[in-house]
Amino acid sequence: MIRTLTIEDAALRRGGRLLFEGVSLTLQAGQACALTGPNGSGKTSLLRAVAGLVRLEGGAIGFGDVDPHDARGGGLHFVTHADGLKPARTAAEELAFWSRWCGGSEATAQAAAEALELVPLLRLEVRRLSAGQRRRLTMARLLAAPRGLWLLDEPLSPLDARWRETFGSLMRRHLAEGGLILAAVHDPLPIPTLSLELPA
Amino acid sequence: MIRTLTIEDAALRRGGRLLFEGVSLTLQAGQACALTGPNGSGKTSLLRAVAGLVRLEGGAIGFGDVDPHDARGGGLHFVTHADGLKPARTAAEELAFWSRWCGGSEATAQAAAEALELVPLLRLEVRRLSAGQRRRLTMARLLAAPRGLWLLDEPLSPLDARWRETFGSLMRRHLAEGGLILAAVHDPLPIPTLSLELPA
Amino acid sequence: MNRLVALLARETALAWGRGGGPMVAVAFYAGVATFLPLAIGPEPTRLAAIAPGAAWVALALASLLSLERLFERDYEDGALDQLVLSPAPLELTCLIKCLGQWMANGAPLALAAPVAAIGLGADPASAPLTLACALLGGLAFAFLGGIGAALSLGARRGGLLTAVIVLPLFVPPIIFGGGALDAFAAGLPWTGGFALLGAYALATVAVGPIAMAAACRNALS
Amino acid sequence: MNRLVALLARETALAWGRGGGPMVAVAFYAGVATFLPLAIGPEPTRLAAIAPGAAWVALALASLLSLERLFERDYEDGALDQLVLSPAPLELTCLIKCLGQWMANGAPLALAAPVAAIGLGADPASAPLTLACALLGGLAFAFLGGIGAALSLGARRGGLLTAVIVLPLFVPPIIFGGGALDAFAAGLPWTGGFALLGAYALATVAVGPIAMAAACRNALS
Amino acid sequence: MSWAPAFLSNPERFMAFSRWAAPLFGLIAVGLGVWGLWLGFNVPDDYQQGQTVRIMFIHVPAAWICMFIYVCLAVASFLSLIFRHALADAAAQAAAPLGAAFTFLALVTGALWGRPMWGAYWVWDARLTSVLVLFLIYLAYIALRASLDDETKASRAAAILALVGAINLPIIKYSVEWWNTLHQGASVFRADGPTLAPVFLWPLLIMGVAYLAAFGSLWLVRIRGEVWKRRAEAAAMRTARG
Ligand code: HEM
Ligand SMILES: Nc1ncnc2c1ncn2[C@@H]1O[C@H](COP(=O)(O)OP(=O)(O)OP(=O)(O)O)[C@@H](O)[C@H]1O
Ligand SMILES: Nc1ncnc2c1ncn2[C@@H]1O[C@H](COP(=O)(O)OP(=O)(O)OP(=O)(O)O)[C@@H](O)[C@H]1O
Ligand SMILES: [Mg+2]
Ligand SMILES: [Mg+2]
Repeated sequence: MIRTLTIEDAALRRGGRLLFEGVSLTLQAGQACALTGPNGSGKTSLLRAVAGLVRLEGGAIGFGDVDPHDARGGGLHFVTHADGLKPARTAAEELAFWSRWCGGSEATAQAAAEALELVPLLRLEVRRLSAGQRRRLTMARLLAAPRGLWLLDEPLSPLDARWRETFGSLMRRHLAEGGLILAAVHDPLPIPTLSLELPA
Repeated sequence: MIRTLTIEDAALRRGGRLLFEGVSLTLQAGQACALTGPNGSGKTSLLRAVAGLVRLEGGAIGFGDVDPHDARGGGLHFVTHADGLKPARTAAEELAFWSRWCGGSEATAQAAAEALELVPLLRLEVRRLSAGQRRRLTMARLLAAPRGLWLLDEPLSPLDARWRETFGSLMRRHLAEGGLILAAVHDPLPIPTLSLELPA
Repeated sequence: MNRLVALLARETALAWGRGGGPMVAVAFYAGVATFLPLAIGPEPTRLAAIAPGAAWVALALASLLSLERLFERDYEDGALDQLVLSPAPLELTCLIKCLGQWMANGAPLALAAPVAAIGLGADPASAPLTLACALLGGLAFAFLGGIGAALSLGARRGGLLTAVIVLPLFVPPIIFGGGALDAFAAGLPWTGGFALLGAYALATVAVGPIAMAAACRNALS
Repeated sequence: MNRLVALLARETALAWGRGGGPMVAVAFYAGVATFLPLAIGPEPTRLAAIAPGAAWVALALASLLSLERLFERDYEDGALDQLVLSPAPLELTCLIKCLGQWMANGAPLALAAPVAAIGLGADPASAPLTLACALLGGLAFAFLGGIGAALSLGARRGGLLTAVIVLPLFVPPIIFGGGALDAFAAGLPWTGGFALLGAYALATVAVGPIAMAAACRNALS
Repeated sequence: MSWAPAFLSNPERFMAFSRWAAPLFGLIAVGLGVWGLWLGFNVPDDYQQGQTVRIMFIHVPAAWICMFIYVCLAVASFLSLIFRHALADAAAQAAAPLGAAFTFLALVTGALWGRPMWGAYWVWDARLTSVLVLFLIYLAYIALRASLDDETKASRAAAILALVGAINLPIIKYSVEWWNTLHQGASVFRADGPTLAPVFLWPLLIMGVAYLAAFGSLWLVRIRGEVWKRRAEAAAMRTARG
């Protein structure tokens, strides 16, 4: 399991423009970091770089003693707007698939659905879910398959006050169990965090 | 132009479940209303009902002396998560099309792009835009084609602090010009609003 | 008016990207024209006899397979909501969508059809009729396909359903067009079948948008 | 292993919903078998001669037109990101995706091919060979189509690119399979063409996933 | 809908009417059917068709009725689409499988007849193909209804399809005139009167009425079943919401 995340002097270029350079961060087990910055500053891109989906222009990303290849292949969760859920499939089908894909079992998927109060929604097609319900469905795989590092992209925005609260306590539990969180946000998270601000 | 919105004793059913009933609201020119409520309470569905995209189970929606058919055919703007932008087309193409579709001209589209600082992004494909940039592109049609009533679904969530501010002032200007705003939100808007809360 | 022109341009561009356009048409018929002799053996008489018919069937099948998603994407990404919220009547919008599809897919395929038929050995004199049939037939296929696509919005097994709905409706134009081509080849009067094809195409263009608009409204509500 | 089985099930279900499945195959071939006689005239000898070849070409076209979007949807909605972030090597994931596509589209089409051919008047004795060719050919088409679909990710005019990349690669299996069927019908030795078809199909299954995975990684980064 | 018969627009009265009408139509169907078949099997052999002419008395009325049912389906669909009338929708839903069944009968008897007459069970001519298309449209109607979860959406989508599919009816009817097909032209319902010999005409007409009554009876029964099912569902929904 990932116990450390280090970003050293990272620089990222997109479409010819240098988004940022010299960004560094060290995150230890039990720590969360709020990644802030104006629109287009590269928050999502940095998360994607940590997930290995885009390549840094300079600098390095390390996961302590975990091999980067293993870290990205099953050591972290990446939750973004583009949730990959198919509108025409039912919530139950999507939850079952993604939790199995992430290494969870039927039982953990069921437990996640219960924790996120998705059970009455499972028979609905994804397209019928409200924005907050859909986000909860995306989040269910965080619980269904435990992984060390959570990369979250604006995780709380479509949730109502109660669910922000609940999700805050889920994040606290994850940290207490030695997890790490790196979350791109515009509003502060309901947990204590380090902070990393990208320049405009 | 729409100068009044009245919702009388509205009830809405989705998939056999009664989401709400007895919801009423009167909105006059220059007023905004924040529509709140927990996830799944029917905020988006109510906005869709006002836009005429779904049918109420009971009650009525009126637009003052504007015929509902005209009001929905060109009297209001409806901005939601599902923005209808095609990832593979460029921002310029999408902006040009949607502003023409809403009745704007090339000049107004250009002005909107400038007001929302989209000009340097126009040559990018929509899929490359950051979440906030994409939301700004969606919003551009609010400015490109002036319409009386704005129906906004969580308009500010992906925007950064500066753009929330800017968008607040755009909303204030719209209200000052006699416009109406009905916005489903989880966080308060940066403008004075009436408020309508849907029960869980 | 302005907005409908814009819509036509957009739909054509999208359909083009979605797998249409002149190059695809050429590639498709080049495929048919190469594959068919390869697959059934190159005896010229055999080929010439079936050439116009084969080109004609290929057109129907190509239309079927590309039309399926005419409304689905717009339905799922919210564009359909925006298209509905407009002074333009939804019927007209649907008409333009199908027309765009036809311009990006049907028309290039139609232009390539006589070439493919002649390449397979059909009588060059039949080229104008093949082209005219393909143009009209493509129009009918586009509008019928649009109806199927709109009706199966939000359904389970949407693709299958579209095929099941659309295939029977494709049969009459196939019969009319095939009959006209066959009659022409045999030196018989062919105007009857051709006129019926034209009438059918016009009927679908007239009725199709109404059905599509009703189906779209129904799916959204 | 577990996750790959889950992926296979999902891909099959999606391809099925996207316009695949046994019913669509039946509908598609019913279309071919109905349209062809209507379009080229119902003389039995003419039909019987082209029946296996027509079924075979129809298979290639159906694969071509349904494969285009194999990766596009997952790419645009973010599912591909999630598929990459997994202990399963991306090559295997791509292989499973193509296999799912083949199971939902290719295999049912292959099963229906001999029926359609016989319905058009082909010699029933050719049914096993038609089926075997269609199964192997479908596999080759699915993996070739997958390569095209992955390569055209993120490119403007994706559909066009797929067709242009993939069509030439479709030619060899068409030749091999058509040759085998033709030789069989003529009572000549057909094993040569069939063996080549099998070898080609295996080669695409072996090489295809590597190319697809590289193309997907490239599109994402 | 003032012009529509009151019993059609009022479920209560429809139920009262159909309670006695359905069995009555059933009796008529059986009675006329037996009579018509008896007459039909005692006609002299046709000079051309011989024995096989007797298939006519099953085939031809089936072919008529399957088109008639489609007209009923289309009218009911129109009423349910425009007036959102639940009973019309139930009627449309009830008619489709019956139409498919009668079309199937026409196809099978026609194919059996075709073997001795034309030397093949099936040829791809316009008349035969357009009847096959009718069959497929019935199936498409049933499939579309079944694959949309939302009841009202399903019924409206299916109604639109039924109306679009009506384009096939004139094609079936005139296919024999527009193409020189193997199938013979109309000889009963002609502008200048029937050209069929009375020995054949009478049993044919009797069988036609028998088929009509059979359809009427089955249709009413199925609509009643549909009404009951919907009432039960509505009741279940009410109790579920408490
Ligand atoms: C599957 C094959 C067949 C189909 C689908 C079919 C279909 C039909 C249809 C739809 C009609 C009604 C025509 C109308 O009302 O205008 C009809 C009538 C008739 N069919 Fe067939 N038919 C088939 C085979 C045959 C065969 C093999 C024969 C015998 C030669 C035959 C003889 C007739 C006759 C005599 C009529 C009555 C025409 C009239 O008096 O109006 N049919 N058939
Ligand atoms: N392929 C590309 N070509 C050109 N520019 C690109 C490309 N991909 C991304 N960009 C640009 O990179 C920038 C960073 O985008 P990113 O999504 O990382 O921002 P963000 O910080 O997440 O913003 P937001 O708060 O709006 O979500 C944006 O300005 C975007 O337009
Ligand atoms: N066709 C349908 N069948 C069943 N349930 C449906 C259907 N459409 C919507 N719903 C349900 O209706 C409810 C209202 O959804 P809506 O999107 O209006 O909520 P919302 O208030 O906007 O929530 P959020 O804050 O999460 O955006 C949800 O519980 C959703 O699951
Ligand atoms: Mg972002
Ligand atoms: Mg909402």
